[in-house]
Amino acid sequence: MNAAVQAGNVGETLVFWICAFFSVLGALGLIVSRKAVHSALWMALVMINLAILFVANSAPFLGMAQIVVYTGAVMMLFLFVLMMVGVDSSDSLIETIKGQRVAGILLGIGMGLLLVFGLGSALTNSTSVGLDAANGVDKGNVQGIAHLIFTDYLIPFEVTSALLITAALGAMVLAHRERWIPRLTQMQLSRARFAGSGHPGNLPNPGIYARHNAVDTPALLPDGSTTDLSIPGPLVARGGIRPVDHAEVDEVAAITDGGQS
Amino acid sequence: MNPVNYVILSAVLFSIGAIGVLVRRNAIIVFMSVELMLNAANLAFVAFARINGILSGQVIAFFVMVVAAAEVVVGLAIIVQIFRTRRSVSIDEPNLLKH
Amino acid sequence: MNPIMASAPALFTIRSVDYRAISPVLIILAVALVSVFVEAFVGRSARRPVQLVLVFGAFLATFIDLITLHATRLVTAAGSVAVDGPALVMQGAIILLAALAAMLMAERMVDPSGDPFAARASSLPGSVDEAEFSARGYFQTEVWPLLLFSVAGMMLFVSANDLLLMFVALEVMSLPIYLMAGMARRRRLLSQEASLKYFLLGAFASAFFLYGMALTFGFAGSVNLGSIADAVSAKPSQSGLLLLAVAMLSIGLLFKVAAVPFHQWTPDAYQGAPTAVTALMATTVKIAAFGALMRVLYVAFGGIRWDWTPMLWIVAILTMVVGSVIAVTQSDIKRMLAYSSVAQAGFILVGVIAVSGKGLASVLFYVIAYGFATIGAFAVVSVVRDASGEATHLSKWAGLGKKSPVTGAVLSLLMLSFAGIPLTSGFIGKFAVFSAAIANGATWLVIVAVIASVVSAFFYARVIVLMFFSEPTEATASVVVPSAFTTIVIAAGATVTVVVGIAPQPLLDLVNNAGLFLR
Amino acid sequence: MNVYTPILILGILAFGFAAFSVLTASLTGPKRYNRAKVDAYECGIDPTPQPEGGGRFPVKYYLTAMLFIVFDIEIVFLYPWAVAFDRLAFFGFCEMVVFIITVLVVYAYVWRRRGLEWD
Repeated sequence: MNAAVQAGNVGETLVFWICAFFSVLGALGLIVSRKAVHSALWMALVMINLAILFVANSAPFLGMAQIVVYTGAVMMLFLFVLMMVGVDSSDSLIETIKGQRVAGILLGIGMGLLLVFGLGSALTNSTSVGLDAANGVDKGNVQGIAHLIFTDYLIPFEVTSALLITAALGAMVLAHRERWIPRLTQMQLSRARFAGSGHPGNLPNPGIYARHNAVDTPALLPDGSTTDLSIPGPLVARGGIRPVDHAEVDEVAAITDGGQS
Repeated sequence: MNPVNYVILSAVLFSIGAIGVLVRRNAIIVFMSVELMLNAANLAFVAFARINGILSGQVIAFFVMVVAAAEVVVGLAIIVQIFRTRRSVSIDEPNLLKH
Repeated sequence: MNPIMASAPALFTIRSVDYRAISPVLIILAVALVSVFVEAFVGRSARRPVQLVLVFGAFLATFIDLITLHATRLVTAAGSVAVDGPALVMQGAIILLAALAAMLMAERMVDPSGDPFAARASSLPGSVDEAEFSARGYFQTEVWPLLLFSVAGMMLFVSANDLLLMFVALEVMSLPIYLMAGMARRRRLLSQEASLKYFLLGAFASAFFLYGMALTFGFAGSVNLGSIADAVSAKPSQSGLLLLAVAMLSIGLLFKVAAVPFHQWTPDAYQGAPTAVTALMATTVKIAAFGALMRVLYVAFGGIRWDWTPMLWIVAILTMVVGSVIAVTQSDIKRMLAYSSVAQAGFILVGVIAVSGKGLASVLFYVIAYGFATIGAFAVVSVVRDASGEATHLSKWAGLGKKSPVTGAVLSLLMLSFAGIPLTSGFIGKFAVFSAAIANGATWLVIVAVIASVVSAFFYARVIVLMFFSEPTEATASVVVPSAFTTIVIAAGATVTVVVGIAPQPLLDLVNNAGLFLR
Repeated sequence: MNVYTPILILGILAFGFAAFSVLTASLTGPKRYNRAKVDAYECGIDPTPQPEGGGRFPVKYYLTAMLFIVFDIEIVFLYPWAVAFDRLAFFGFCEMVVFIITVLVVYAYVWRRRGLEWD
């Protein structure tokens, strides 16, 4: 990029305002959504827009990393957790104090105004150097970043591995339930199946009727009788078995016989 | 296009995130608001890297991403654990931590 | 020769790292890795003894290493690590206190069912799974590598001379503690909530720290503390940006030291976490956080101290007053100790405000004295039990001193030290901090501090009165006889409190010879 | 023309296509709503209610996702290292080896504790 691109760049201005609009919209959506899932989707919107803004700020590598690490991995994890704890989770974990909400909003807006105007006035006269020179030193953005990571920021880089280990340990400790009974082998399982008095093979398929194609109707066996064994357990527990209309069964039998003879 | 605008945008996003933390009660939404604040800080780093013409701002933002991802793993593990416990246990200590 | 090789670009210049100087951290990190390895490959029954040998061996080796390094004063690794007097003193204190906290974590005698941690944190409380694991005598041995990582993070936190490394170290220190706080064996739901709250507010605080770091980078073009100091003295024109940066960074660090109004997590986290972990949070984390706070404020922003000291005045006054006043109303000993630690943070801030070598030395003295007394107090709390576990409600402590005079006497001694009564280490600490502040003209602040310590003496005295001047009832808890582990911790806490109280000179010499922060 | 215009055009195109599809569907499609249409469908019978107070949550998916993130980050570090490998010399190689070994230790832990098994 050259200086002319930097100075009066209509394209960048447009990209900035569009992305700024969407990221602020997403951020507001994140905090006002009633359901956590909607918040997560708004959050993903913010992150994608920020990735575009990173690229627009001569940080292509960071933009990609943002997509890969944040949008790809972190938001996915958030969504996994939301699916697990229930999509419409709204659990109050912080004690409600009267007026806390209003106080929080006022405090946040106050801080925001202080930041925006403080930064605005402090930075009005600042000029932008641009990253062309810095990226040029090592002939490329990624090369320059690699240079810094592996020389100046060597210690933080190696120490982040401690963070990764902690994270994996934490995930295992809190979420993994190691089995304490050895897993049954195929042979043991099949022995157990035939040793008991249960039904060793497959249970009959659900009943098939032209009029009533449903799992809650007992199946019709080849000999013309019906069996309740085809009904799924949860339906039996709920008492959801539909009684067999024997007139229908006879009718079916009559039709079949009539066709044959 | 003045790059200072990016810094202002980051301040706005940071404040919205802070409001989310202060106002919302759902642990997951609070946590996402914190992530928003970290992202806002990253935007500030990237913008300042360009304003100052120093690449290390981008490297710092990169480290922040990595650290934040590790933090997310730990935080969500804690949240999952507490949700599982609450779902399955008849809460015998209903008046938990107060204030 | 290969033409491709011939055109290879110039190599990057490698920054030299003085591995000898940072060897204490490296030892702990290496042993932590070995400890994870042990978790992977050593059989379940052998893990605990192996881990204990590793952990205490690592602490011993590191402490010896620190002693041999005591005269080192240098900045290394591209200016990101400062190995100087204050850092070494704090690292030594962190190692000693972490070793004591590790003893509390290893204690198996006070709880009939095992150590203070859940047999398996991933099992649901009250499930068959959990009962099965407890009955088999299994332990969650992952706490040991977590402890080591956390200690490595603390040691790096106090010697980081670069905001990025400080941020990474902050997370390395905090993440394991968030995890361990939620792993209590008893009252698990309470513990998990403590963990969640500590985590959320800690992450919130680190976001503030990070934004402050971004603004600092915007101001100075670097996050190295020395370069920031240069920029601060070179261009005072952008002071608005700089002030915002200092404020944000301070908020992040003040969260960790539990200063008002950033203290909300303290009582919940202290109460819900396993007492051994609470002891770790109240002592080592506090030392590390004060070390980092002072390094940032003194080294990077010492040039504009007149801008940030007023802010710190307000925070210090609020912290002392709110902490002391709310502590009076508490009915749970762990919550009371939590608010007491808030109030103590206020007293320590008085020393930070002095912004002088004397102030730095007095703060070092105070945090060490306070750390030993606190860990002793939490050890006492862990042995006072009834059928449901630790008896933390104060009503169960009525007459305890008559039932178990030695325990009562030790706790009373520690309480007197917290209150700053002469002949205890707490008195010398308060005296050092207050005189450093007065020498710097903060007389009014010291007057407020003295009033606050009088108020705080009330609730410390209340515990003593409750233990010795009321009759034991049916509900009074009993003192369980612990193993050598907890006994050592209680003895160490009491001994240091008395010895430093009567003969403070060696410790005073140590902190005074530590000198100033390097940059 | 400058570098951002293609991105902008692409964005407008994508947005326009999405808006067009949604609008066309809602304008031209028939609108016949009844109760059965919005109900959850499960083989022609009343839907089975989800377990309320109990039930197990499939934590293993989550564990896999979390471990994925850990190794994802490792890869993200490998990329700049690989790009600048020729200029990092042997020391840079050692740095990365140390990093990978440390992360491998936790991999060994996860593997030995059967965190990777799917049962």
